[in-house]
Amino acid sequence: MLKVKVMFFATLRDYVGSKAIEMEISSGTTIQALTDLLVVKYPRLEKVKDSMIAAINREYAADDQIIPEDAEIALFPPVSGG
Amino acid sequence: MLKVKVMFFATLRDYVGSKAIEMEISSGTTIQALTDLLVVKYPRLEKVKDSMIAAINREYAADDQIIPEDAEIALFPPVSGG
Amino acid sequence: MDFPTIISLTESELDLGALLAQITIPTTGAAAIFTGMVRGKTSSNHPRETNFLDYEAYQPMAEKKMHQVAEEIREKWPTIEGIAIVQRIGRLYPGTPTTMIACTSAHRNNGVFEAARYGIDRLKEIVPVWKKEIGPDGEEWIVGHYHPRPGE
Amino acid sequence: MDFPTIISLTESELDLGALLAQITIPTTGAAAIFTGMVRGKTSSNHPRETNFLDYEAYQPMAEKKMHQVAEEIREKWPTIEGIAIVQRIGRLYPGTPTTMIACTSAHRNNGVFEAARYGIDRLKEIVPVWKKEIGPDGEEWIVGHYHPRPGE
Repeated sequence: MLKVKVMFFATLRDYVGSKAIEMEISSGTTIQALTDLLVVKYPRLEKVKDSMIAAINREYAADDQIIPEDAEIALFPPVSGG
Repeated sequence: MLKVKVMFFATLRDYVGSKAIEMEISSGTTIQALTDLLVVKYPRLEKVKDSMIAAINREYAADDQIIPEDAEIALFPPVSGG
Repeated sequence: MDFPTIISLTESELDLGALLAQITIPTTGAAAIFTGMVRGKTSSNHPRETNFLDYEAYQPMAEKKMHQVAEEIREKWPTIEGIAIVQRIGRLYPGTPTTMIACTSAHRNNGVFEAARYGIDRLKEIVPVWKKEIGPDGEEWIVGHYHPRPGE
Repeated sequence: MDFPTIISLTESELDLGALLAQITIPTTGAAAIFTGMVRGKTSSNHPRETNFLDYEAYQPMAEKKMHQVAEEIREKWPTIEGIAIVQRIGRLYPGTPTTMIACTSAHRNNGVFEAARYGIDRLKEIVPVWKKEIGPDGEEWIVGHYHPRPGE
């Protein structure tokens, strides 16, 4: 098992009700698998799952990317700064 | 005869040695005829005559434009603001 | 002389003149600056009034991506001298500048306009900042549309 | 709401933030600003150093032509909301902004960049202002190249 931090922003933080959580995940877990776990834990994420963007250690990540030990994961909707 | 004011800017003012002069010109005098008169009066204008720009009453004027009574004429090189 | 790059994610008011001075070097003769501001009134599409916007950022990643936008500009327009990319966060009211992208160069035809435009386009694509709009009828998160590629 | 137009030929320092505020109305969400500044060092063509520039204007005609540039912008880009065109005159030292063209609109894709660029191009064509450059080796009038058509 690996320890990771998962941060949520904007709509996702509202749906999860928390800015960040600590999780333990199996070695080899991908972003896709992590979000599947999170949707089970936080059912309100279901409706934004498909438009969700993921970053691992502050870099945009692919769905099939494997999460490393001590990763800082961030999940958020498409950005709207400016 | 008409009275007109002729103003000089930038290089032209340097060549004429004066910011503005009052002149009397014949009725029907064009910008071209005026500049010919001025080149006789101020020979240093000869070298900039062809690139000189003229305005009558604060509007760009054609060489063959006839100068009206009490006109404010301005003569200057191509502008270089910004 | 090194070319200055100013990256700032800040809760403070934007000072355009001071920022411009920071990206002006002896060879600089031209600057193009983009600023965005909070609209109090939006006419197009979904007409509405806005009381204020609440901006939030994933700060360390946002700063990293703002630096990346500056690097992308330097790669595309090597004649650009200074670059300032500023994003303001927190609660911002109508009329307030929220972001600034400024690019300087020796001459106006050296890409300053194109570079500033590219900068704001990229900021809106890859810099993790979000805004919630609060109006007389309630609040709503503004959601972008761009999905960055992995590693982008 | 009327669209603001600010035209200023001035010996005073340019205050970008204040000028931007004057052309920001409730529907404004974007601004593109061009500024030109005195270069202390020029590399291209005729490399040289500059101590300062002396700007002069044919004031009433310059102001009239600056208004005309603003009108031309409004004709070409009807979505532009605010326009500010400022030309500073007098003795100006390296690093100092000498001119500003700013255009605002609801959105950044409404022509603000194109309009600001058009504005500075036209200012350099038809606004009667000239500058003399004073450097370590003497002084020289900078001469433009554009010949306006009668009535232009």
